[in-house]
Amino acid sequence: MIETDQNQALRLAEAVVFAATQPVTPRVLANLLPEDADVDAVMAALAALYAPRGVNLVQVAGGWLFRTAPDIAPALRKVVELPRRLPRVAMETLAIVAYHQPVTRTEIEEIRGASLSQTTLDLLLENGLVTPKGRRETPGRPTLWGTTPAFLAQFGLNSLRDLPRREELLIDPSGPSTAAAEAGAGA
Amino acid sequence: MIETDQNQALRLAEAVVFAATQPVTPRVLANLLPEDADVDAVMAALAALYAPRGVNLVQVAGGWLFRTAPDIAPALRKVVELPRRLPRVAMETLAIVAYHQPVTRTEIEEIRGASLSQTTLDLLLENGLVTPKGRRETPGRPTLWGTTPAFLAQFGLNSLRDLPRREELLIDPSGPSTAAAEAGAGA
Amino acid sequence: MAVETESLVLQLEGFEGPLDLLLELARAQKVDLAKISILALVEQFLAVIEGARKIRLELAADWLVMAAWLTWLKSRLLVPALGEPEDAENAAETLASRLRDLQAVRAAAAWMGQRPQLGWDFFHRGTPEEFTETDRSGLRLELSGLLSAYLAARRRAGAKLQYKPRPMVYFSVQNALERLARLVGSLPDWSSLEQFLPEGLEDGIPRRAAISATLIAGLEMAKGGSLQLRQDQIFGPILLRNTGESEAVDD
Repeated sequence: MIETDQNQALRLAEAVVFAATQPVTPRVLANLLPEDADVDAVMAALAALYAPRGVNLVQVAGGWLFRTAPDIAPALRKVVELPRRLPRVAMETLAIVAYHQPVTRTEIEEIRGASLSQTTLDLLLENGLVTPKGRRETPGRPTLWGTTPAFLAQFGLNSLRDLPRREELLIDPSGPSTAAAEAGAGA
Repeated sequence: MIETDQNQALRLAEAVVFAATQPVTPRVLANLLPEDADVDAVMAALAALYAPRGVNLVQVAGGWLFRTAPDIAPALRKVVELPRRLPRVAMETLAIVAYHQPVTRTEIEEIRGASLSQTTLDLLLENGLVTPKGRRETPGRPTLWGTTPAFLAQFGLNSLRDLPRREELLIDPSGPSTAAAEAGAGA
Repeated sequence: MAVETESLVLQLEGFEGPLDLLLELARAQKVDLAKISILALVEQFLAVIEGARKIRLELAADWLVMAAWLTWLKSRLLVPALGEPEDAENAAETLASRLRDLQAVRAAAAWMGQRPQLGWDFFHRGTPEEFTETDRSGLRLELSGLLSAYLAARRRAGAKLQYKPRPMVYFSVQNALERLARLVGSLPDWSSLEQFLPEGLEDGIPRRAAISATLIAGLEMAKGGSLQLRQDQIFGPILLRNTGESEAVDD
């Protein structure tokens, strides 16, 4: 009979710790278990019962909770790759570098018709997509930028020649984009 | 040695089902367990191991899940926050969706012979028990409704096939007063 | 009697609609809905509605529509000769079938209500553990995105060019006139036109524009008599000199 009572106390304690959204305090357990039950003894017995199992009973933050056995946790770990996309500004900058390399920062700004923030350049550098390619021998000796082998790999290109030619992309011959393309080409 | 392998498979399975928020499918278990492990045998052994305990292993919504033993519920209700039970209208609407899915709102109203209130629909949606399942390609393209895996979990069903057949429901061995009382119990 | 009808009205409000009441009346008749008397059911329903209307006229439309339809059904059931006998049979079967459907729904709801329910009769784990990690270090890049970004950048820059045309940087005739007038006096003899071009000219269009501007300026000044031009052979160098200076020398 004592055996049965003890077992029922274990079952109750195990269920409440399982269902609780927070560590279960000794006070809650004392309210739940039969009045004559020794909370500490019940929890010690339960912890011993679960010790060899895949889930262990542990004491955390003043309460009891179940936690995956430390030796099992790595087997459950699963890494989901969620690749990021480049922000629009970075993508445009990268495209200009790809098509106009070697190109200075000022030239990139002229072609985009907007200023280039350091954040954007840093982002491309961090991801190894662009790299300095020497300096232009003009006043100020501005850094020249070009794309990297990682850039080719990222887009599945064998070489820069695999990029569609600019003329194929800018199909409107009279439009301002062509004029801009020529201005860019002259730069 | 075989003993140890079997035990380790049990520990892994137990840990992954314990940790999960959703029923763990046989496919996930097969990926996790050693290649030569018999998933069904492991889960049957695990279910047997937990059957007398305060937490049981059950098959729900096409997967495995731990849940507290039903006989412990009255004790747990004292310490665990309880959700509101579904009112009769919501229960009947849910039954119609379960049996007639995919079903339009108009069809639900026709079967019940009463209009479906926004409150009821909101309640079922909030609890994640029903969900839109596309639209019927008829004029007006009305939304079709169906039940969710959460519906199965709510009532401890492994699949929709576990619902009693319509013919079984219509055979009512008890008197009409009892039938009315049962309908009332659902409220 | 008045009390009874009062209770009927109250009862009516307790029902979810005419079908709900019909099912309740049918259940009072028999357990098996297949064996109920439709005629008796119709008469009971109409009696309830009639009683309710005596107390309150504003009955909901769906109650009245059902009452009207049942009145029609009753007349056909009582006097089949009024129309095709199948009409009444079909209508009665439709009603019985709808009642069976509703009955099945009630039974299903009751069955579900008696099932052990999550959050009441059993509980799931309160603190599930998350072992899935998200690796956001990779990049998702597509060539189409690169190309459309390039086009977008060029289009935007192009649109700006429309509003702000490139400034004219070419050497104008006016500039050439000023420069020639200033420089030609200092040169003693025939000099090549190209010597009068401004310094630091870019090759190509800027240089050609400067040559033609200087030539036009030279012709203009020759017309005014202050300058002489000559070209000894086709495509040969164009030479020019100051008229006043040369006259002085010639004299």
